[in-house]
Amino acid sequence: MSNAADTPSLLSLILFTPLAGALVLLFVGSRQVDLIRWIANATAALGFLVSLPLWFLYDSTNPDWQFVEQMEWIPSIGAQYFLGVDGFSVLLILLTTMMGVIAVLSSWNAIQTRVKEYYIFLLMLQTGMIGAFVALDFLLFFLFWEVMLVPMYFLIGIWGSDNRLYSAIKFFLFTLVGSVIMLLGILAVYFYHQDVTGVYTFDITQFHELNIPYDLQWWIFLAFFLGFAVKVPMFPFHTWLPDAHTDAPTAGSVILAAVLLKMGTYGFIRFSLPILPEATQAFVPAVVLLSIIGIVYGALVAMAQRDWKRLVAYSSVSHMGMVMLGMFALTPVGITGSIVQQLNHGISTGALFLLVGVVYERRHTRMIAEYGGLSKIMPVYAAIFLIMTMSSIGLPTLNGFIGEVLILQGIFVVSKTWAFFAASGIVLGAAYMLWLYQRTMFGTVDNPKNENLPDVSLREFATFAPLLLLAVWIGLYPKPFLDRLETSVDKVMMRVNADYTPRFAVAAEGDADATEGAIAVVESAAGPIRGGAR
Amino acid sequence: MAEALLFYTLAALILGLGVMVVSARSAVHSVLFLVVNFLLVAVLYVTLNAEFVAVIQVLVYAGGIVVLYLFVVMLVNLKKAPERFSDPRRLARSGLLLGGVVLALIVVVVSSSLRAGMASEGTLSGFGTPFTSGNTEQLGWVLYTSYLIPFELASMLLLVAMIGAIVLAKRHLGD
Amino acid sequence: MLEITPLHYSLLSAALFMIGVIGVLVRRNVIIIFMSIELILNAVNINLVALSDQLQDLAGQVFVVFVIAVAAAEAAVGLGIIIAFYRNKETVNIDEIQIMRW
Amino acid sequence: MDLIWLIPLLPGLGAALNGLLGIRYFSKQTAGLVAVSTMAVAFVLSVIAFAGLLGLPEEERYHEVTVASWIPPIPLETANGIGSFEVPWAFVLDPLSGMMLLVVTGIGLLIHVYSVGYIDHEPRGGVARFFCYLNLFCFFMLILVLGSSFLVMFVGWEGVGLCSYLLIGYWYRKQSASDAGKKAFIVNRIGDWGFILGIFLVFFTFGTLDFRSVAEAAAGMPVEVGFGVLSLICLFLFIGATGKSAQIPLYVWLPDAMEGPTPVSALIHAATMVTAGVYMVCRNAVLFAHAPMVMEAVAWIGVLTAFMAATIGLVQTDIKRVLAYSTVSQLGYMFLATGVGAFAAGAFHLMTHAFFKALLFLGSGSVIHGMNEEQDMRRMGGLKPYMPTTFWTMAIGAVAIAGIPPLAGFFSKDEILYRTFLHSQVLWGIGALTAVMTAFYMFRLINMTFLGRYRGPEWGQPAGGEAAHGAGSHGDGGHDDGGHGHAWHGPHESPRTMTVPLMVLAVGAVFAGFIGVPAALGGSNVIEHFLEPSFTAFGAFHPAEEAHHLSHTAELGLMALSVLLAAGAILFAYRNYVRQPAAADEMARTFAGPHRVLTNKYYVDELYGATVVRGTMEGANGLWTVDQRVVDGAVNGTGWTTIFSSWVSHVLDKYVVDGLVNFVAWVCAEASYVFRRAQTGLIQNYAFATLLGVFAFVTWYLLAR
Repeated sequence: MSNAADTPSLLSLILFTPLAGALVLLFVGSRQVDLIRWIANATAALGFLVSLPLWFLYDSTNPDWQFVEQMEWIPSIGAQYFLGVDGFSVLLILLTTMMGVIAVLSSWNAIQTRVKEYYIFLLMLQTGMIGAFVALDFLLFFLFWEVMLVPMYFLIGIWGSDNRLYSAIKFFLFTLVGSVIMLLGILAVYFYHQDVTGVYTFDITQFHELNIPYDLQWWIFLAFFLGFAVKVPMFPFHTWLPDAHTDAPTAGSVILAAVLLKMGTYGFIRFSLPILPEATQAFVPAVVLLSIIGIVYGALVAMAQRDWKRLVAYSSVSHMGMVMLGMFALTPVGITGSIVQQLNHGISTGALFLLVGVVYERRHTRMIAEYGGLSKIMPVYAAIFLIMTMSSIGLPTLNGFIGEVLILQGIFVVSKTWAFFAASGIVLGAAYMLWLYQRTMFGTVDNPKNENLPDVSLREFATFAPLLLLAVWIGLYPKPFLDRLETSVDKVMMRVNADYTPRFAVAAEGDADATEGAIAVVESAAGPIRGGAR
Repeated sequence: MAEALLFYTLAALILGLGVMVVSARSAVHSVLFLVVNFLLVAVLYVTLNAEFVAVIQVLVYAGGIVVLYLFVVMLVNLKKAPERFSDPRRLARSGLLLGGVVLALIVVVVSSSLRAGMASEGTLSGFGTPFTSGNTEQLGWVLYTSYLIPFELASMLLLVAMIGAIVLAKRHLGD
Repeated sequence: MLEITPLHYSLLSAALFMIGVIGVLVRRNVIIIFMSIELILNAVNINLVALSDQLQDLAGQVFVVFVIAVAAAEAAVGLGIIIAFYRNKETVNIDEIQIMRW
Repeated sequence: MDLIWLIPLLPGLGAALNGLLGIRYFSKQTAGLVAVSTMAVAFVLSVIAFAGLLGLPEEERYHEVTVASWIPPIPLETANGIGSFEVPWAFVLDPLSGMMLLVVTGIGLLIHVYSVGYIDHEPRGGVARFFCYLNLFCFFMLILVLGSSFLVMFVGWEGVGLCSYLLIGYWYRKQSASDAGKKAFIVNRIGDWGFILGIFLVFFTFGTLDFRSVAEAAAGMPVEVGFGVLSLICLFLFIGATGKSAQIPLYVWLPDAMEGPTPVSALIHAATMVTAGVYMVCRNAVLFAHAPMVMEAVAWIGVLTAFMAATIGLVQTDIKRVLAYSTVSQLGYMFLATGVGAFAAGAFHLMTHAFFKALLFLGSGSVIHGMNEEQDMRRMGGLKPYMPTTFWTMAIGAVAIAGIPPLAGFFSKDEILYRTFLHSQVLWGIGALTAVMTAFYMFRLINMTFLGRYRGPEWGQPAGGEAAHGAGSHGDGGHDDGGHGHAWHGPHESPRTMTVPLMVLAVGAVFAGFIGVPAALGGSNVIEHFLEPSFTAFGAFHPAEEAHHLSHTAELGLMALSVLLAAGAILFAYRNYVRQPAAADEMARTFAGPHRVLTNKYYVDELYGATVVRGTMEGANGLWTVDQRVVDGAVNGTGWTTIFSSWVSHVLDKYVVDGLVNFVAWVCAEASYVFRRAQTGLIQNYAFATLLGVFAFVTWYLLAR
C-alpha cells in the first residue's frame, strides 16, 4: 500500500469531486444555462482527471487493497468509511469517470429544460456509482447503491421520452425490490460474522475471510443473486431494462448501459463469489443456464425490435449474459474476460446509445423504419457506427473480441456444451446488428426528413473519440488492462477454488529467476505450454 | 442591627412599590413605580455583595427595559380603555384572595424548609467559589468560561428578540 | 429576627412574586401585566442573589444575568406584539384579546 | 525476414490514410496511388522475404516473428493440467504462408492497379472509400496468412469477412447489394462459430494455440481410428472453412457476393479470401491427417460442392454468377484434394486458381465495364472485335481452368484427380465429370460473350439515339450519381490500367503450372517438395503412404482421358453456342425440369429462407411477444396485483380502520361540547387555573409532609 502514502485521500477526492460540482451548481442561478453547462462539463472533466492517477499508480503486482482510507462512520454498528480499490474497481472507476465526461458532454444540446437540476442529478449519480465501486464497507456500498437509484429515477422520469413515468417507476421498484432482498443478505453476513468473531463490522475484507456454512451461504447467495441479477440484468429479470433505456435521455441510457449495469456484475464478483464460494459453485449451473438463455434470448428479441434504442437495450441483455457466463466459468480466463467484457460493453453499448442519441436529437424518433440511407448523408456518423457495431459483435482487433474469446475459452474448459450454445450468440449478434446497420445506414434515403441531417458535430465527435480509441486499444493491446486484473482475479479464484495457485504467489516464490523468465517470455512467445502458473 | 434596619426598610419599600405598580390606575404611574422598585432592588443587591448585578439592574432594567415600557405606554393611548373591576367574567377578587392564600402558604413552606435546612446543616455556605465583595472580575471569569455557551446563546436570543421586535413593530412588511 | 438570613430574602421574594402574580391575574391592561411579569422576574432574582451570597457560589449571579437578558428579550418581543396588536385592534385590553376562544 | 510484420501493416497504413484522410481530402488519383503503392511495397517486401526463405535450408524454413504481446498469459486448465492461455502478435513465414503471401500481395497488387481504372466512374470520396476497404482487406488477409497461431489467424479471418461485407455492400444504396453483404457476413459467422469452437478445443487439448506447437504435439499422437478429439477439432475447423470457402452447406453467400464491384469479386471472392478455408485446412494438415473420418467428409463435401456448383454454373446467364459458381466448384476441388490427403495439390490448385480465376473475373469486369454495366450474357455476344485483349486473356483463363495442357490449371487439376483416383474411384468419377462440366460452362461463357452474334442493346450514335439508350435496361442502377454521366458509345476496350493486369495474369495462368509438373511428365513437382515441410510439421509427422501407386503410364492415361473429355466439352459448347445457337434452347426445353431446378440453384436459397431465416425471425418475433406478454407481463402482473391489493387495502382502510378512528374522534368531538366552555380565550382565566394548581400542589405538600 505504498501508493496510499503518496496519495492519502485520492479515492475520496475522486468520489466527491462530482458531488462538489453538484453543490457548486446549487448556487448558480437556474437561468444561467451556459454557465451551468460549463461548470458541469468542467466538473466531469476534473473528475476524470483526478481519477487518472489510479491508472498509473495502481500497483498491479500487489495483491492487497490499494489507496485504502479507513475511518469510523457509525461506530455503534461497526460501519466504517472504508475505501479501497483492486484491479476490478480501478478499471470500472475509470470507465465511470470517463463515461461521466462523455455523458455530460453529450447532453449539451439534448437537455433544454431544467438544465440545472439535470446536471445536478447527473453528477450525484456519478458520485453514487464511484462510491459503490470504492466502498469496502458493505453498508457504505449499500448506501451508494441506493444513492444511485434516486438520480436515475429522476433522470428517466423528468427528462425521458414518451413513457417515462412508467419506465422510471418500473426501474425504481424493480431495483429496489432487488436491493431490499440484498440487504437481508448483507445483514445475514453481518450477524453471522458477529456470531463467529464477536465483532460487529461491515468490513468487506473481513467478510472475504469468512467461512460461512453451506446452508447459510445458499440462502445468502440467493438474496445477493436477486439483488445483483436485477441490476445486471439477467433473464428473466431484464424487462425493466428495455423500458428504462428506451425512455431515458441519451446520457441516462449511456450511463445506465455503461456503468449502472456493471454494478450487478461487480456485486457478484466482489461479494457473491469471494464471500460465498461454495454456494457460488452450487449455483453455477443455474446461473450459466440463465446466462445462456439471456445471450440467445436477448439476441433473438433484439432482432425483432423496431425501435433502435430498444434493440440496443436487448443487445445489452445478450452481452451481459456473456459477462455473467464468463464470471461463472470460475476460471481465471473466464473472470478476466468477464471484466474486460464489462468494459467493452460499456464502451460499445455506450457508444451505440450515444449514436442513437445523435440522430434522435435531429429527428426525434427512434423508429428504425424512419431512417435509411444515412451513410450517404452522414458518412462520419456511419463510419463511427460501423466501428461500434463491429466492436459490439466482437470483431477481432476491436475490444469486443478480446472479451468474448476469453469468456468463451474460459467456459469452454468447463463445459463444451455451454460454450457450444453460448458461442451461437456471436452469429445472432452479427445478424441483428448488421440488419440494424443495413436498415438505418444502407439503402436510399426514402424519408425526405432525413435528407438534410447534419453530420456529427465536433462536440459529438469528441464524445465518440475516446470510445473509438479505447475500442482499438483494447482490441490490439489489451495487456495493460489484463495486467491490472491479474492479482484481483487470482484473489477471487483462490476463494472459489481452494487448489488454485495465484500468480502473485508464484512470482514471489520464483523471484530469483524472474528476470530470466521475462526474457523467456520475449524470446519464445510462441513456444509450447509454458508454466505461467505451475 | 443597621443591616437589619436597612433590609427591612428596603423590603417594605420594594413590596410597597410593587403593590403600587400593580394597583396604579394609570400605566404611566405604574412604570414610574416600577423604576423606583428596580432601583431599590439594586440597592438590595449591593447589600448582598452583588455589585455587578446591581449595576446591570440599574442600567438594563431601570435604564433600558423600563424606558421601553414608557415608550410603549406613550404610544398606546390609555385613556380609551378605563379599567373596570366589575366585569363579571373577571376573577379580580377571587384572584386577589387566592393570591393571598398562596402567598401565605408559600411563606409557611419556605420558612419552615429553610429553617429545617439551617438547623440540620448550620450554614449552607461551603461550596462553590467563595467570593468577596467587588467580585465583578470573578463573575466575568465564570461567565466566560463555564457559562460561555449559555452566554453566547443568550446573546443570540437577544439578537433574535431584537429582530423579532423590529419585524413585529414594523407597520407593514415590505415597506 | 434581627439577623438577616436567606429566609428573609426568600420571604421578600415570595411576597414580591405574589404581588406580580396578582397583578397578572387582576389587571386588564396588557402593559401592566407585562410589568407585573417583570416584578415576578425580579422576585426570582432577589432569591438568586441572596442564595448566591449565602452559598458563596457565583452561579446565582450568573443566572441573574441570564434572567435579565431573557427579561429584556421578553420585554422587547412582548411590547412589539402589543404595538402590533394595538395597531390592529386599537386596544390593549386583555379581555378583548380572546381570539383563542372556543 | 524479421520485417514480415510490415507486410500486412503497409496496406493497413494505406487503409488508414485513405479512410481517415482520403475520403475527405484525396483526389481519385491520390487515393489510388496510396493504395497501389502500399501494396507494391508490400509485394516487394514479400518477394524479399520469400527469397530469404528460399535461402534457408529446408528444415529451417519456419521463421516466426513476435511483434508484441496481445493476450498475456493467464492460467487455465486444459486436458493436461493447468496451462497458460497466451496469444502474442506473432507472424510466421514458412513455405505455405510464403506461397500464400506471394499470391495475396501479387494478385492483390494487380487487382489494385486494375481497380484504379475500374472504379474511375465513382465519385471522389467513393474511390477513396473503395481503396480503403480494399487495402484493409489486404491487411487482414495478410494477417490471416502470416498469423502464427489460431487466434491471430482468426483475426484476419474475421477481418476479411468484414471487408468482404463492406465491399459487397459497396453500392450500399442498392438493396440487393447490402442484403448480399449482410448474408455473406452472417453465413460466414456461422462458419466462424465452428472455427472458434475448434480453436477453444485446440487450446483445451494442446494447451497452446501456436500452429507449429500444435502440429508437433499432434504429430506425436496416433492417427485416430474412430471419432476422437482430434476429429472433433478438425470437424469444427472444417465448419469454419466451409463458411469462408463457400462449401456445402454454407456456400450460398458467394454467388450473391457478386453484387460487389468486379475487382472485389476477383480478389476476395475468387483469388484470396475464399481460399482461406483451404489454406487453413492445409495449415493444419497434421491435425487433419490424424482424423481420417473428417478427411473423408472433407473430400465428399468438396466433391459434392464442386459437382453441384458446376451443374448450377451450366445454366447461369449472369457472367459473374457463372464465375462465382465456378469458384465454388474449384474450391470444392481444393477441398477434395485436402480430403484425400493431397494438401500440396490443394495448395497448388489454390495458387493456379488464383491466377486464372482472378484473370477471368477481371476479364468479365472488363466486359461489364465495356458493356456499360451489362452482366447478362444473353445480351452480349460477338464482342471479340471490340475488346481483343480482354477476349484473348479470358480465353487463356478459360483454357487454363478447363485443364488443357500446358496451362496452369491442367497441372494442378490433374494432380488432384490423380490423387483422388488413388484414394477412391467414385470420388474421381464425380471429380472428372465436374471437370468436364467446368470446361463446358467456361466455354459457354466465352462463346456467349465474345463469339457469335452481337445481342446487346443499341448504342447511341454521337448525333442522336440518346433516347434509345436511355430506355435501355442496362445495369441495375446501382451506381452512385457520379457514375455514367456520359453517353455510352458501344462496347469498347478497357483502359490500360485494366488490361495490363489482365495480361500479367494471363502470363501467370500460362506458366504458373510449371512449378508443379508431375514426375509422370518428367517434372519434379517442385511445389510439392517445397510445401511438404508445412504439412508434416517439418518432418515431425510422417503421413501414411498411399497403399498403391499407379504406374506413370496409367497416370498419363488418366491425364489424356481428362484432357480429351475437356476438349470434347469445349467443342460441344462451341457447337451449342456458336454454330447452332438454337441447340442450347432446344436442350433447355428438352430437359425443362432439371433446367428449371438448376436455374433456380436447386432452390437452396429458398429452402434456407424458409427454414433458417424465417425460423429465426419467427422465433425472434415470437420471443419478443413472449417477452412483452409473459416475462414483462409477469412484472406488470405483479405491479397490477400490488395495485389491486392496495386498492382493496384502501377500501378497507377507508371504511373500517379509518371508520374506527373517525368514530373515536366523533366521540371526542361530542364530548368536547361539554368541556370546551372552559376555553374562554382569556389568558387570565388560564393563569388563574395555574395558580389554583400551585395552590393545590403547595397544600398537598404541606399536608403530606
